[in-house]
Amino acid sequence: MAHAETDVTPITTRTQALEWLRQMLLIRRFEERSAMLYQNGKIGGFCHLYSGQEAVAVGSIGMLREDDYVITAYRDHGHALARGMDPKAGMAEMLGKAAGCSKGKGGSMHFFDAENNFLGGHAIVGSHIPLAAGVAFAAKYRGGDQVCLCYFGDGAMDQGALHEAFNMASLWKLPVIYYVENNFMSMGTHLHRHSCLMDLTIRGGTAYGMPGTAVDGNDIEEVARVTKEAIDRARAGEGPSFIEARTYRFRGHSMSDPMKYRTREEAEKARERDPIILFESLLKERGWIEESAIEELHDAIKQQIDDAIEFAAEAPEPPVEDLYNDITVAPHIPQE
Amino acid sequence: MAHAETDVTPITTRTQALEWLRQMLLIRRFEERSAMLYQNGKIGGFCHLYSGQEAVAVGSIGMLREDDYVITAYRDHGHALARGMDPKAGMAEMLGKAAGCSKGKGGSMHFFDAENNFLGGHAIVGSHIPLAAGVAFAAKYRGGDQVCLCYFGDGAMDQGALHEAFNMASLWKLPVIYYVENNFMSMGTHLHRHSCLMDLTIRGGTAYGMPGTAVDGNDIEEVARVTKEAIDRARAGEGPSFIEARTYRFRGHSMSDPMKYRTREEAEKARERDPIILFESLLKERGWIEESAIEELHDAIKQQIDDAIEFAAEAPEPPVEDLYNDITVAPHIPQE
Amino acid sequence: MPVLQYREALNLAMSEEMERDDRVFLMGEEVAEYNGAYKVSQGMLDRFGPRRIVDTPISEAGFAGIGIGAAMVGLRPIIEFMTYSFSFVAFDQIVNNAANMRYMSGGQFSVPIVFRGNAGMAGSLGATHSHRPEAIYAHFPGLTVVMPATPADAKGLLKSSIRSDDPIVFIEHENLLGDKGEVSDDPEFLIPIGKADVKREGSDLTIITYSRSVITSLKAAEQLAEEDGIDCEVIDLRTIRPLDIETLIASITKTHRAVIVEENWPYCGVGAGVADRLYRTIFDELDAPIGRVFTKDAPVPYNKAMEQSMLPSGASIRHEVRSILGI
Amino acid sequence: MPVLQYREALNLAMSEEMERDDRVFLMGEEVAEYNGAYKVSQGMLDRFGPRRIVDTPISEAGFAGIGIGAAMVGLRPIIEFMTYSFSFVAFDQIVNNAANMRYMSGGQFSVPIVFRGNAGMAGSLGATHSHRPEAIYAHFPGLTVVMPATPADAKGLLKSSIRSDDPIVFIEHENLLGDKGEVSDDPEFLIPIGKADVKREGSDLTIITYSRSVITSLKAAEQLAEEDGIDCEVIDLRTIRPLDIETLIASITKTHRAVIVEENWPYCGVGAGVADRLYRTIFDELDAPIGRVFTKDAPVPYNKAMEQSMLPSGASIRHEVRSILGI
Ligand SMILES: Cc1ncc(C[n+]2csc(CCOP(=O)(O)OP(=O)(O)O)c2C)c(N)n1
Ligand SMILES: Cc1ncc(C[n+]2csc(CCOP(=O)(O)OP(=O)(O)O)c2C)c(N)n1
Ligand SMILES: [Mg+2]
Ligand SMILES: [Mg+2]
Repeated sequence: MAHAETDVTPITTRTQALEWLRQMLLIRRFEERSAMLYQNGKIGGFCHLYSGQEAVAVGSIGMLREDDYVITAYRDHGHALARGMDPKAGMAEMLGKAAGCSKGKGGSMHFFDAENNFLGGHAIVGSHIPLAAGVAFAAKYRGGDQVCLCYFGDGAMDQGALHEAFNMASLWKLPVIYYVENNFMSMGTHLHRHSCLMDLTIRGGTAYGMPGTAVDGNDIEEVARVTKEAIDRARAGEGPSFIEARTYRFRGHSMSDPMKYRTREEAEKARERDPIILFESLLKERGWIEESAIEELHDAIKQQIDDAIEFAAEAPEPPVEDLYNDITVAPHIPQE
Repeated sequence: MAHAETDVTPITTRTQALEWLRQMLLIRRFEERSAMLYQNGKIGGFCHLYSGQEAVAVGSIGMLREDDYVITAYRDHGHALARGMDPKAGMAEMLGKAAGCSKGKGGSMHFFDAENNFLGGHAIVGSHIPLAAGVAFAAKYRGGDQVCLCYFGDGAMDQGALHEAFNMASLWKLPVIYYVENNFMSMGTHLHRHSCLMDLTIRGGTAYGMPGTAVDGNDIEEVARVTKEAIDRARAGEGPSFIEARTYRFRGHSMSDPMKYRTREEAEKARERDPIILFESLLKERGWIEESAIEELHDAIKQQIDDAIEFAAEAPEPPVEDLYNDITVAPHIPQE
Repeated sequence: MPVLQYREALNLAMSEEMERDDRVFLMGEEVAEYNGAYKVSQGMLDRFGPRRIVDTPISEAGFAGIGIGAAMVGLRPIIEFMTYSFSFVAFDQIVNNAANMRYMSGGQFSVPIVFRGNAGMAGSLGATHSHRPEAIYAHFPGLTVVMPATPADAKGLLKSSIRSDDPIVFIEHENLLGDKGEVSDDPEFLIPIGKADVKREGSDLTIITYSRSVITSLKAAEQLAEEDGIDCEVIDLRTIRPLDIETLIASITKTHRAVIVEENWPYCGVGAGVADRLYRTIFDELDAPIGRVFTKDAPVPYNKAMEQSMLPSGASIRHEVRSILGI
Repeated sequence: MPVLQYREALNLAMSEEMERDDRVFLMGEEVAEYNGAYKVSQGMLDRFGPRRIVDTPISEAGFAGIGIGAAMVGLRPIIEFMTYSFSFVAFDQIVNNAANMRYMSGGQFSVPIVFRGNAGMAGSLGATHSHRPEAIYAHFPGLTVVMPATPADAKGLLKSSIRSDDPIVFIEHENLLGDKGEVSDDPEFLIPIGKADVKREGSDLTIITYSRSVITSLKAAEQLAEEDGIDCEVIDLRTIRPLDIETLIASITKTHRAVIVEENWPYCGVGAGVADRLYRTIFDELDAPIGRVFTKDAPVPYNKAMEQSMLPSGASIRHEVRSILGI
């Protein structure tokens, strides 16, 4: 490509783009099947699906190095898979099996994957936001240039923990990138009923002297582009950034949400901006993939998830005695 | 006065101005004598003096109606006295007596005065900020036009409770006025070491879509003027305001603070802007008071505080059995 | 008497008290337009409007504090925690501002507030979402802790809590919300705070319990009666603080043996608190140590079987009763 | 051996461990430039610099969480709460993120962190500033709760806590900070977590206690010996969770009588937790109910005499010991 075209150079290579498409499809399929397993009573507890928001996790985590860190809230399947978690381990966790990514102790809301520097999966709204600052603090303390990417929803903007962490992250110029995935809903409460301002870049950026950038969260390459800027800034020691990715969740808040607050029209219209379809179109336009290859990809992923489910279904339950393991590094002495 | 001079019309009448001077002197004297009593071991616990900041409480509370509400942090003597608390009740509280404003149960950090709608005296940093929103919520709920004035320090800007309360106060347009008394120190930590931004109106105003105004906290009439704007706005149902009063505390954080973080020069220079001296000069310039009358005022206040101390010293200790009283409205059944 | 679900009984209690007293309002996450995350406030927005049924942001410390402030100046808020596990981010507000306000102000400002919501191990919710906070709140003088086990108690106790002039920590159980039972529709049907209830009379041993464990204990008692001829008295504490120790003493003076059944962790929990007080009061009446059935001392796992293994069960209760009886 | 203040012993423990291990750092309000609100970190900023001695804003939930995050990726933070009363705004971080992280991650992420600071009723600080949180934190599996009573224990236990791979709630007492005692200057002087210490041997009755109450109990024991000829054994728990029940059993098997002395509130507190476990373990060894001396069940008032009247005292300990001995 000639240098005159620099401004339209895609942020990604073809290889990476195809990998991103694969990841988005993997996440989508993983969750569609999870929904079915939930309805059949195979998955318990709370289960929050990421469908519709895949471009945010994939496009941003895609810009990280292996030694960087990722942490997120309870809507965590997407981030875990984008970070390289084996879907078998994820699916086994959903079924509460010993082979699960958290040995069956965490469940859907608490995916962890130390090998991929994926630090969970956190279910108390806002409570992991200080942890992310701590991870970034550690990176800086050790003198490295790793960064930490931290995700949360628009509802978490209203938790005090965010406020405290943001102030310190900015004050100490910690290499953390805070990502609000603004799907405009905190459970059944629309942004305009829970947030004093509609522009979250003011609440998360301006308010703390951090750069605050809004991005179309369904446009994976835009997500990647703004993330890269923030990562570069963090690695250069210039401190944290705040990114507001505007997006839409296709499903209910959790599996038990009847979504009475939405019209069918709204939901259908949102599907037109499905980030996967948008990206498939773009890649086809750009000549990076053909329709037939897309179909092959879909099939391969179907197979991969089928395999994951089979693996998970057949995996053994953890022994009940495992209850007392993994509490502390020192032997746990039950206080009974 | 001719209408052409409107823009220099003082915010206050002569009578009110003299009352404000009296209040500032009362607070100053109350605390100077408290410091001595503390050093003599008559006052215990933590004791935080307000000296240097008097213009903030007096100039702002001075704009309230009787049925409005005031709530503050542990540095509370000034606000209580400005709101009309009898210094006898205040001094008796300092000495832990039954005649104290909190029956000797609260102490310096927990002054209360229900008759004057003075809602405390709160010692956990930031924790009363949601209470203020609640008081305003109640006013609005009942359909009245009372407002609540809430004070806290620059250090409290960093507590999560503030963030949560500010968002809801703005979202629900509650009639509350949030006053940060920015003395640039959170105990021994200067603002630039604890706050990500030096301009607190961004952190407290812009960040929550509230008007944010900075004011010279040592200029009592300026304090009154910006407070009046905020009160009018709140009474009109237009919601909360944030005011940053920039000021200086003359004494240490509490009685046990050796103030090693300050040079003598800095402290002396600050004394030149003593809000009491500034106001005395202004009133003299304006011809509202003469030097001799000022001296008489000082003497009268000296006497009033002497009386308060005598009252407090002679007042009886609460009976030890009072330990179990005032816990709940229903009879307290000790779970022993 | 009408048969209602536990959640409907709670709804009825709030609705009746709101009809009666305009100072009462309900505030919390998803209580209004969503009709409650657990449908406890179903229909209340339609009935009482958005002035009195108030949806909040996810700001527990903030809206707990707003409730306390409103209570200080005369309103009577009901603050719903979606679950009590989320009350931990509002902990300071509850144990300091609600619990101490009246005391620190020398009696000038009381805090007539009800914090309510469900708690307990509802099934595969994991360690952060399965807390049982009753012992923690009961530790603090200034708080009253109420935990109903049946629809009728839910109604009568919630009404008394709303009418109380003091801060109440009212803890429901997620797994009881759908339970049905007869509930009086008398708007003056009140159950006094601080009174335990003998849910089953018996002469051999006293089972002391509360909340969901009442149901498990009653079943175990029936089975013990049928299979072993053991006649247990089952006492539902209903209020954790203040403890109705008189009712316990009366029962143990008759049975001389007791087992405490709870969903709480064992160490420094409610069971320990109650046992300690009983030993100090009626040591000589006891023919054996007080038996204990509790949730095992581990965080709560996601895996269903593992979680189930922690909980008091019919089998573990029967086992403990037999062992305290030396059978 | 050098004679050090309790606060100096804490300082020495931290300083030695920081010399030994670059992953250890200290973070909290006023720990650096102010040299500590209670001068525990005196001189540490000069010695270790601002990278490792870190002043924070008043954001306990925030910096507790920062510590936990840093610990998850390999650092070993010491997080100072100016006093533990302020830990209540960080409650969720401690009882959820610190306590459950290793469990929820199936053992992948441990949290080698020490939370430390003083607690207790330090004198006229009022209800919000006089909390004793030990029972509350000890309730949670996943946390370890350590409370030293002497300078030597302060050093040895803090060093062990810093070297521990698990989250430790290390609670000092404000009124002990100035106490002096011999303290080993051996940088390998460690006191194991989970081991109680017999601070005075005796044969008539076992006093079980911890933190400041150890000092009060030892004095009472001397007076009981001199005046009444009663020979009390005094056991300092040192670790509240896990409880060293073996040491208690050994003692009570000898004395057959026990009194627990604590600054905690009585209901669902440490005393109740310990008593309950003892009854269930060695009911038949006990010749009398376990006596209890505790802080009275009321919020802590400002008035000095009233506050003093709540606390365990020499007189109240001696009274309880005599009464348990039936004298
Ligand atoms: C402190 C706390 N309060 C309440 C909840 C219950 N809850 C879980 S998710 C949620 C909504 C969060 O919305 P948002 O942050 O926008 O994230 P999204 O679900 O849209 O991804 C609520 C209220 C919780 N988990 N933690
Ligand atoms: C939650 C909490 N953390 C710490 C403290 C201890 N503390 C009391 S006042 C104070 C400094 C507050 O500074 P600022 O808010 O600026 O108010 P100022 O003292 O200047 O009036 C600190 C750290 C506390 N009381 N509460
Ligand atoms: Mg959302
Ligand atoms: Mg300040």
